[in-house]
Amino acid sequence: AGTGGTGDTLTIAMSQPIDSFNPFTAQLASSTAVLRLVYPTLTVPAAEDNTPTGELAESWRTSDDGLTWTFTIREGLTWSDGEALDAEDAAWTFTTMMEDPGAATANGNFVANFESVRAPDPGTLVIELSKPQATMLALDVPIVPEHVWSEVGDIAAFDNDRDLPVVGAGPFTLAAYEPNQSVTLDADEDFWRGAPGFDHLVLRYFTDQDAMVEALRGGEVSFVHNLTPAQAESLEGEPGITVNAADGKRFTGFTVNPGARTRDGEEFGDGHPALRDRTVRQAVMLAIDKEALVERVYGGYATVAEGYIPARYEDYHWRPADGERLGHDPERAREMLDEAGYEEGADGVRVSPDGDPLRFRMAVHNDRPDYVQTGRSMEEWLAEVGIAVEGDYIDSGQIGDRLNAGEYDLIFTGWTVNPDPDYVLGIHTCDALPEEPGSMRGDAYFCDEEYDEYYAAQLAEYDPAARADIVADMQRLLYTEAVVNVLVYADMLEAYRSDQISDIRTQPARGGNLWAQDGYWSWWSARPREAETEGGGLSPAVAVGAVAAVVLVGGLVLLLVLRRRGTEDERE
Amino acid sequence: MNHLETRGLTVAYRAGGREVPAVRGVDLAIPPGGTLGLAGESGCGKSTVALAVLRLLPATARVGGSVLLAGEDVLTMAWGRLRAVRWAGASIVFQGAMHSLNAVRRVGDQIAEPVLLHESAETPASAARRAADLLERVGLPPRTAAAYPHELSGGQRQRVMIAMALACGPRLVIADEPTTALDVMVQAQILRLLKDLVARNGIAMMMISHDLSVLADACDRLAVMYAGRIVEEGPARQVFADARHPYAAALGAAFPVVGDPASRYAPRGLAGDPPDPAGSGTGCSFRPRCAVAEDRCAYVDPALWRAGPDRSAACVRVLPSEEVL
Amino acid sequence: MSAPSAAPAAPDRGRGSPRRIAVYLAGRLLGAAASMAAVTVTAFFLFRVLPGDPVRTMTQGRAVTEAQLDELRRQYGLDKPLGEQFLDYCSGLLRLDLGVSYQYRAPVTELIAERLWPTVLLAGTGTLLAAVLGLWLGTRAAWRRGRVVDQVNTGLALTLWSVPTFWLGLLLIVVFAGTGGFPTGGMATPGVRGPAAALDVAHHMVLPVATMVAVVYAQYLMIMRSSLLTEMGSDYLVTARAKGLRDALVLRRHAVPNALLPTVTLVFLNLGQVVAGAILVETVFSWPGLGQLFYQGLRLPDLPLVQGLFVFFSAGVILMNLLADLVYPLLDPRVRV
Amino acid sequence: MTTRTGSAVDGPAATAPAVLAARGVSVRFAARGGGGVVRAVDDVDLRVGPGEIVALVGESGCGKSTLARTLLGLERPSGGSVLFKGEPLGYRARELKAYRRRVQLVPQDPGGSLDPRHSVYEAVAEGLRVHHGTLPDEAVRVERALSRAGLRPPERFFLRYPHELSGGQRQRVVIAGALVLEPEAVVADEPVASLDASVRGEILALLLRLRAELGLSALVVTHDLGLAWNIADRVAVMYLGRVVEAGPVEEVLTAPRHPYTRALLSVLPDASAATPTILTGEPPDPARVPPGCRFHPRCPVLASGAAAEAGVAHRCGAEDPGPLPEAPGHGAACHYAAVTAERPEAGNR
Amino acid sequence: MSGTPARPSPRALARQRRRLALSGFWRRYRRHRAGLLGLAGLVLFVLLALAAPLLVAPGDLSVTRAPHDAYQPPAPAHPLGTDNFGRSLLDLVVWGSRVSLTVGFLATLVSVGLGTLVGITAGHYRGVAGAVLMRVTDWFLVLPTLVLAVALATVLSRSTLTIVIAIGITAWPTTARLVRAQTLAVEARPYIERSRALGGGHTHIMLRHVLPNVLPLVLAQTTLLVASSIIAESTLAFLGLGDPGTVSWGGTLQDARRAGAVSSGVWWYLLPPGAAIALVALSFTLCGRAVEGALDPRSREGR
Ligand SMILES: Nc1ncnc2c1ncn2[C@@H]1O[C@H](COP(=O)(O)OP(=O)(O)OP(=O)(O)O)[C@@H](O)[C@H]1O
Ligand SMILES: Nc1ncnc2c1ncn2[C@@H]1O[C@H](COP(=O)(O)OP(=O)(O)OP(=O)(O)O)[C@@H](O)[C@H]1O
Ligand SMILES: [Mg+2]
Ligand SMILES: [Mg+2]
Ligand code: NI
Repeated sequence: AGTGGTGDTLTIAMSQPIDSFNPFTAQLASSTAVLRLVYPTLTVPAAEDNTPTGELAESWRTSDDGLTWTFTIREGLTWSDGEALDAEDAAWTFTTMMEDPGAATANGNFVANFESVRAPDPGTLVIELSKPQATMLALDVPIVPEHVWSEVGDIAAFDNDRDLPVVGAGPFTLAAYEPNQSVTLDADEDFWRGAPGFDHLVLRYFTDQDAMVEALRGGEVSFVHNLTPAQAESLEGEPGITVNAADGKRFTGFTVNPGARTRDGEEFGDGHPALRDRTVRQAVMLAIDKEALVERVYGGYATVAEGYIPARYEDYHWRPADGERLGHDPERAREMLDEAGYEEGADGVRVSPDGDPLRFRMAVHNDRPDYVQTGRSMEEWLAEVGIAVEGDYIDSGQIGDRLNAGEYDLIFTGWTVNPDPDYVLGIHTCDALPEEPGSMRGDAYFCDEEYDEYYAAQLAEYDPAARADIVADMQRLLYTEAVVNVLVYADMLEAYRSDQISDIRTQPARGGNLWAQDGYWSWWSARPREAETEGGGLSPAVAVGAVAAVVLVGGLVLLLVLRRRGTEDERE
Repeated sequence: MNHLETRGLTVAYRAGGREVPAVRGVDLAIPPGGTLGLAGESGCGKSTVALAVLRLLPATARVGGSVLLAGEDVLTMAWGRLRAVRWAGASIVFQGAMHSLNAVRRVGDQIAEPVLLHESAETPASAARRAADLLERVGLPPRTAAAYPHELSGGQRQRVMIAMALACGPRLVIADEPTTALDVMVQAQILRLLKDLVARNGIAMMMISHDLSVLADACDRLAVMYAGRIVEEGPARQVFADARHPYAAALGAAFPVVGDPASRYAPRGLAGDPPDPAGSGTGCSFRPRCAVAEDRCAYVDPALWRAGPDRSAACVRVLPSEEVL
Repeated sequence: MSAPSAAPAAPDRGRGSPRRIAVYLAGRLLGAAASMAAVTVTAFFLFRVLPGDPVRTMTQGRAVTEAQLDELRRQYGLDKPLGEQFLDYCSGLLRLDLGVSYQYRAPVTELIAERLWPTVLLAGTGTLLAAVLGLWLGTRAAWRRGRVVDQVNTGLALTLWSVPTFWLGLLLIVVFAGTGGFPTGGMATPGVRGPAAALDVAHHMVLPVATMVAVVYAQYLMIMRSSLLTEMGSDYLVTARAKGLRDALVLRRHAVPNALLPTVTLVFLNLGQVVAGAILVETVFSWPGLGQLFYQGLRLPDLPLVQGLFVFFSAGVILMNLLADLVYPLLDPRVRV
Repeated sequence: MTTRTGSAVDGPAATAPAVLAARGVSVRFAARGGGGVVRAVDDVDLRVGPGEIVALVGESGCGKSTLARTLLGLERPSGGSVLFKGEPLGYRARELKAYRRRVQLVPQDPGGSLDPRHSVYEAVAEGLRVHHGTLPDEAVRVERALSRAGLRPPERFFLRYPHELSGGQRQRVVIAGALVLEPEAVVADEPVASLDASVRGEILALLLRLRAELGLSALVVTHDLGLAWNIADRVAVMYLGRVVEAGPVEEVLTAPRHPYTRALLSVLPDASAATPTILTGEPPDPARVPPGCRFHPRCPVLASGAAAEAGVAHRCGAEDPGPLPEAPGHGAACHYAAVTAERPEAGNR
Repeated sequence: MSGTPARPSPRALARQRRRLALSGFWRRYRRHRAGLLGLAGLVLFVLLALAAPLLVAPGDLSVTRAPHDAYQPPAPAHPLGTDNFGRSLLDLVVWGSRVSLTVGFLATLVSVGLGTLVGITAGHYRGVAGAVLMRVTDWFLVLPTLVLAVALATVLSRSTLTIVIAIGITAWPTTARLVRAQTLAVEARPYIERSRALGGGHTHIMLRHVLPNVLPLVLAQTTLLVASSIIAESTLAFLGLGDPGTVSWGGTLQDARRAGAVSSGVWWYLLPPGAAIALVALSFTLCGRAVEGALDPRSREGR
């Protein structure tokens, strides 16, 4: 064993704790990232371009109606304890999720449409669907060993961190766990795709962002993620450190309350009536300077967002044509509003033809600095076109409350988009409207028949190119309606010690990220760089000894000095 | 040789940037076995004199003159020698026994402490035995040694203080208002005890009080202080019964004799305020309150003059007028 | 007539009768129990008024179905009426069950137990060092009141006292961590075992403990200083000096024991608060203790976790108060029962 | 023998109704530290006639202050009643307030009895403001009270604070504060105990003068027999919550009947005293009142065998001589004194 | 006997007395050198806060049209450097003093007011009422301050007022305790009994005697509390419970930390707000101690 990134051990920093190693229940991204290294999935998005490639499944077939999927399972795989890994395990895993609500906690949405899952023979897995599901090749469901997990009584209460090493079948095995401190993984030399480059992988949990970066500088860890723009910039020039600014998987934006209503059309909430007017919504978008956001808020580490799907997913990404673009143009925004009859009042705030002043309440998550800063910028920009916006910087719980109650005008939002965009598209269908006020699946009360038709079409379309066209149309619709507005795709900022790591693979190859990949590529591919010199830096023991000695000597000297002075002083 | 002799003792406190003269030239002498009472109203400098004897004054005090303990000058003594003289040469019984005893240590330990400190031959066990002996001598059962001060009554605490003062067999004991806070009956007990101990052991004693009648009862000689000075000194009975200085006389008359028709419905006191220690002015410091002041009192600041056999007083009236000018 | 032979009331040697001790103890325990009950009620209702749907927050930003949410609600008992929830909570508390954390999906009691030791280690070491340092420096400052030692001491202490804890921690990281050879966070280097592990932990503790001590010791210093200054004018010290004791002895044997009384109770009272105060230090230094847990709980917010920790921290303070009540009579004979 | 000089009121006011009286007053406290009761005052009868000065003497802790406080309604008696001009004292807030306009307290410690944050003017005017609000002639009244109390010229003291005054001056301010309401009686608790010997006489003379000028009745609490001799008409000696001897000053102090009074007189540090009778032991504890005569454990008469000679020794330990009734003459609650009363005064003095 | 013609009215007397007391207080205060230093710092910061609108142009704090480039180290145009928007840190610190001082003062006002009221009442009424009040205080005292403040700040909606309430509510029991102890000490003094014997009722005693005598303590406590309230404000902001919509020192620190300034070499983002907090807190603490010292009867001249 070793510390830092020396030799055969790779230490990486994580900024989240582990909630559980139970793949059925683990929710936090850090846990998922670890579990991806430990448990296999049926398919995995390729490192190069996110296209689904086989993992457990070597190949797959779909029935014509798209409702029956047959996966052929790779042969000769074993679990880390030597037991055979076959279709039974996969079937057991899916079936458990379908039958035990506790096991559906984390990934239940993937099996929501499953009719049945069978393993007619060890090499074949058959999944029957109740309706077509586009995500069948992106089932992010770790497969667990049946022989171990069938022994577990209550899956919901099982944390999978007692019996180490954990039985898995990924490139690494979970070897040790110090709660709230570190996770140690050992490489599986016999991993079917080839042994990982490092023998050990240690994930250390840091609560403080700055401490984490300092740890990278000091060589305590070899990789950090979740950097701030300032940190990325300052690390950029440092020797031996490589900064990886990956294209974001996430969009940041806000939605406008177009009038909250239920699926049955019952209206509720107190959204500003003027926001039902598309002109106003578009004017809002015209007032915002996304380029400035990228520069000021993200320090340049972001991309201006227009389409709903991040640029990183080239297939689905969409960009408006010049004519339909709603770029930064406050002049045009003012004109549009003037034309539509929103006259400027005495206090510089426009008043709608109905007599409502354009004063909007904007709900912003207070725990996200970029949201807060964006919000404050928007307040100022919108004021310039005569729209008063009052930012409510509140915590996510309250944001949820306001959203559910429909008591907001603008509300911030952001989603991490999976390689398959189905989910994020689905939340804007009319189906996503609440059954009754107070509970909400999406983040906007958007409902458009045309959109819903597109949605159904793309779900049934198994041809990627054709599907991408439909998705583009959906995005155009969202863009012009300006109810769901995206602002930027923030880069994912990571840095690693290139003097310790060589050959690390991003996903996708261009503009890709290392942390939280959909797969295990980065850590599996990382190879130690042959170090020129070992050591350097004091070992902790020596350091402590030295400090103790210094303190001791200093204290003694001080004591003697004071003593001497003391006896002199005693002569009152 | 006198056990204690002060020559021109002066003490000034620095307070608020000013110097406040608290003691202004005090000469005292106590022969072996002698008892001297020091009287005077509150703030006239009695305690300051007592503290000066063992050089216990706070750092803000400036001391002048000399204090001879068995011929040795305390004020110029080496630090180590001074510590040796303290308690072994002269000990003090302080006014408030509750506060003069350490509240968190057992009484016996506190009595034994100076014994262990000053007598290298003593072991903790023998010192504890001695503490028990001492307690018996002051009329307390030896088991009192295990008590904490707060468990004892005022009179008992004062006895503990006395036992402690006797611990190292000093030649001089200074009792600074040993009975002020005590009840009449307990006061009588303590005074009796002190008188007995002094007489039996041949110790010299200086007793301080503002109650002239108490001192007259307990001491051979009396010195009356006023505003930092001794204004009258002489044999106790004489000073009490027939004071030559008007202040001493007033002090004596303040305590009526029960049964004496002269004082029935006729309390006697002294008009005016106690002197301000800082403001001096010229002339006799008692003049503002003196009922028999004369013109010359305004400019003559009288020293102690002979006022009869073996006594002296600091009042111009004790001298024939021509001698003054 | 006979010599005055006083018959002092038998000096109450120390403790007093077992019955009175029992009554005293029972009184204190009852008081502590009452406080605990009050804290329990507060904790429950305070956190129930938190805005937001906990289940929503838990699953924020992830793909979930309504059924999944309902399942979560059921799991956490959030579907029951408030009264029933309160009863559940109270009965749980009696069984030392503080509920299940939303984000860790583990019993809060277990999480606390897991994190207790690091916090105790950190806060304990910090308090101990701060107390020793503060008391020692406070004694010096008081003894040399107004001199350079005093002025430097008090000045430094007050300055450090005025500095926000987390800010100081961050500064220490900037200055000493990484380049300075001290770890920036965490409690141990993974993989270090055996005797080296203790040293390793000590190495990790240097900066957090330094931060803690720097901010806290001033309080002890000031208390000790003023407490000693009040004692300074006391007559019993004059007595001690009159006995011929060296000044150092007067200080050590007489002044300090008396001045220590209020200080020691204060140390105890503070100890309760210090554990909660570790939140900042633990957050800055990634120390895997209760404070950090609390911080994590807050960010979600993880209701059962925050609530459980609130109860736990309060219980800590109550316990320390109780200890202070029990220790004081041992130290000060004047208040012995 | 009875030479009364300077008394403004003729005759010992025995026949007139008492201004202030205690009838069978008992005050009990819960003992500190739990368990038992402290019988601080135990069945006491006492009266102060118009224009009369009564001294209440006794050693520390015998209940003098408690009795004084009870007379002012600051403490509620657990038995008996306080009478003002023959009327029992009511304890409702309004009744007490009205009562306290007419009877005033001069507290023990003049330093502590003045609020350090109130100027002399405010301290004196406080009573007026409590009872009458701010009167237009407040300043005049304050001035008058101050000059009566001997602080002249009064304006010079208006703005002074207690810490700027000498002890004697403070005591005068307190007295002025009581006088400003023109009370009918004052209760002075140790009015000179904390004062310098030289100032003491002046304050006592002031009390006498006020009695002469205003016809005040006064109860003076003290442990100092000399004070009683100095100013009082009658004296009551208290021991352990009881009045054990009472009567005209001349009689009680020159011919004491109770052995306790005798002992007290004998220990006066009076140069001419014969062998003092020093009572042994500590002051008695009101939480543990001995049975029989409460003085018997310390009684020198019993110890010397004189009581046995008189044949009352057995009664001393067993039979409570009972409270001294409220009577104008000289009485003592002592079995021995009762037996020997007829005989000529023996021994002492 | 009352012949003096020009007699000052009681009101004039009271005024005169107050002036005298104040000048006396100031004389004693002046003797504490550290206290003068603290006072100077305090005055400086208060003036700064008051003058902030004059010193900082409204546009200077704009996030969209900030006057400078982002993350500039100190330079003449921006003596303390700039933040990520390009706003001058000096402007932020100057402007932030408004919120920080307001929170400090208001929170102190809340806690001192509440604490004094409860303390005096609990100390004066010995019966059941006092006991109950004291129980409540004790119970509040038991709650870990920081945790309670955090919980309150979480529960209440996020705003400056919330912070004021959270700090105020957690700090009052200490004051109440202190005031009660002092009240008990004052009530034991003979002048209270004298006042009762003069016929003074509860209100009279509490207002005329107890309150004036506990006020000095309250004053000293106030200054000390302001210091801790300001620190508490920054702590809450650090824990992410501040109001991100306003510029305060704690908020700026939190922004700096969120931006990763510590590890990015942007020390000027972190240093000024923290130093400002420390300086103000120190100023108040020094003042508080000097006030304490000046009010300490032992340091009074005269008898
Ligand atoms: N430490 C001090 N600093 C300044 N002045 C002091 C100090 N100690 C005493 N004094 C002053 O010195 C004078 C004499 O004080 P001292 O204690 O000797 O008087 P005393 O005669 O013992 O009075 P008492 O009878 O009240 O004990 C007083 O005016 C007092 O105020
Ligand atoms: N509030 C109280 N609770 C319990 N005991 C009390 C209380 N007040 C007084 N006592 C007790 O009652 C007894 C009489 O007290 P009191 O103050 O009346 O005595 P005193 O004669 O005035 O004494 P002194 O001369 O010392 O002033 C004492 O033993 C005292 O301890
Ligand atoms: Mg003295
Ligand atoms: Mg009394
Ligand atoms: Ni290894």
